[in-house]
Amino acid sequence: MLIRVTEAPLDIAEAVAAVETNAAGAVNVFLGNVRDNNLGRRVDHLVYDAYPSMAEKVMREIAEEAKARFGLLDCAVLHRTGRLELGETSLLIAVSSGHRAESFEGGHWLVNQIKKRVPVWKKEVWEDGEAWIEGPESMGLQQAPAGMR
Amino acid sequence: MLIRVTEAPLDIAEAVAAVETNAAGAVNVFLGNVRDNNLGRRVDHLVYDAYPSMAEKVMREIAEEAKARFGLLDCAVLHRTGRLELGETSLLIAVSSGHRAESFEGGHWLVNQIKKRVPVWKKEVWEDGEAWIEGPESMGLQQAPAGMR
Amino acid sequence: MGLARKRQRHVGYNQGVSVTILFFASIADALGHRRLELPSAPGDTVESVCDRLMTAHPQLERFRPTLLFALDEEYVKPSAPVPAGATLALIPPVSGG
Amino acid sequence: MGLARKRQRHVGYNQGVSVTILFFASIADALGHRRLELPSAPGDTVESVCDRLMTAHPQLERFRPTLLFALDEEYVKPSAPVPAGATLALIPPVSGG
Repeated sequence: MLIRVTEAPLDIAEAVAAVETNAAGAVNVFLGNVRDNNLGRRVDHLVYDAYPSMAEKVMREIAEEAKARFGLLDCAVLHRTGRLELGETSLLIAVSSGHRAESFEGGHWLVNQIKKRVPVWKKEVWEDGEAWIEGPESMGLQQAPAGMR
Repeated sequence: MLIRVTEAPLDIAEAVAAVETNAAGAVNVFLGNVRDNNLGRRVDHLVYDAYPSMAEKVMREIAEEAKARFGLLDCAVLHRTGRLELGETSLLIAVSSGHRAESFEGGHWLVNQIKKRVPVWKKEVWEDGEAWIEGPESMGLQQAPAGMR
Repeated sequence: MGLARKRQRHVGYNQGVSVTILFFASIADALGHRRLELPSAPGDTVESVCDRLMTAHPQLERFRPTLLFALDEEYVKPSAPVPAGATLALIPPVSGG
Repeated sequence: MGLARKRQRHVGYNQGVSVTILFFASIADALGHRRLELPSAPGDTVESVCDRLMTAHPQLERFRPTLLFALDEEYVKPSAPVPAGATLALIPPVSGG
């Protein structure tokens, strides 16, 4: 299982190679890229902050949960931090499974959970200002995580 | 739109680059790989046959339909033919969209349609024999395609 | 050999009055080749061409129940007319991906 | 400057009787730094540590309603006990991906 929070560009080939096995008939890869617009506003670039050690821990927990829930063979989850330009990839996930349905469902679930639970934050920088985004999907705006002490 | 039936190995980076634009917040990539087993039998390798010119035509129609249905920004669909060893990629699709849900849903729909409609055939070769697979999802075993003359 | 030469000459002389038929996968294996030309007849449909083909090559009958047809790279019904010069493909259940 | 030196010395002398607090994103910007140490008190909970922090840094009050807390890299409830030496992270609504 490849789990990484890093300032370096994310490498699709590395993530795919990490999850491929001869038992896998399907590999699904998701790239979350920096979009040039959000809520009607032109984005110049993004800056990601993270609590790296905890982010990797939570990413690993989510990946283990996805493997069990969807019968995935393997998962890779990588998140980039620091300044990202338009078109660059901030989130890269790859999952492998016997058949295709699990790979799509497991991959989608994984991305949703990452957006809810992983301590990473995005600052949008526009031509005329900037703001930290409080993720509307964050569980901090919704509910306490299950099984919390 | 990148559409190709080829004997050459499929290149993920090429497919991703073909669909990425600065308006795309999400890219979903699917690899259909040669699995070492099927229906309990050990697979040695696969051989794909195709009607290449028609396959590319149908792949393009499906991709256009996926773009319209799911609001995708772009699609790439590549299918490899000839002899493929375990772990090699026979089908590679990449789709881009503004947000992630469409990329997963559009990508999944696209793969399902390809398995139903594109004139490509797979022969499984085992240690002790071989057989052309009649795809259980083929519309030839189910129903006539909509809008057929 | 003599027949093959005759058919070839026939096709060459009468360009456009034949139908090209394409075979793939299991059907190509059963037939031993991937392509042949049949003389075209007025009023031909996919079904009538297929009937003549099956009469000439009865080993293809077993594929018929699950076949789809493509005329000039487009799926068509068995009742579709087949113009002279068209290319008809016999499409067994697909299994790509 | 004098205060900073004093706090540093205090931490050095009393290893384990302080709580490390981590700040990120908007909260780190509002505070001007990403980490500080508060003296630990017997019976401390996330809530009580947070109360002392907010008293010392009232500009953080506005973040409180949407905050989550992590103790030693695990999400915890505000009522969770905070042992001396622990690391408490203030987690504003996440927006990764």
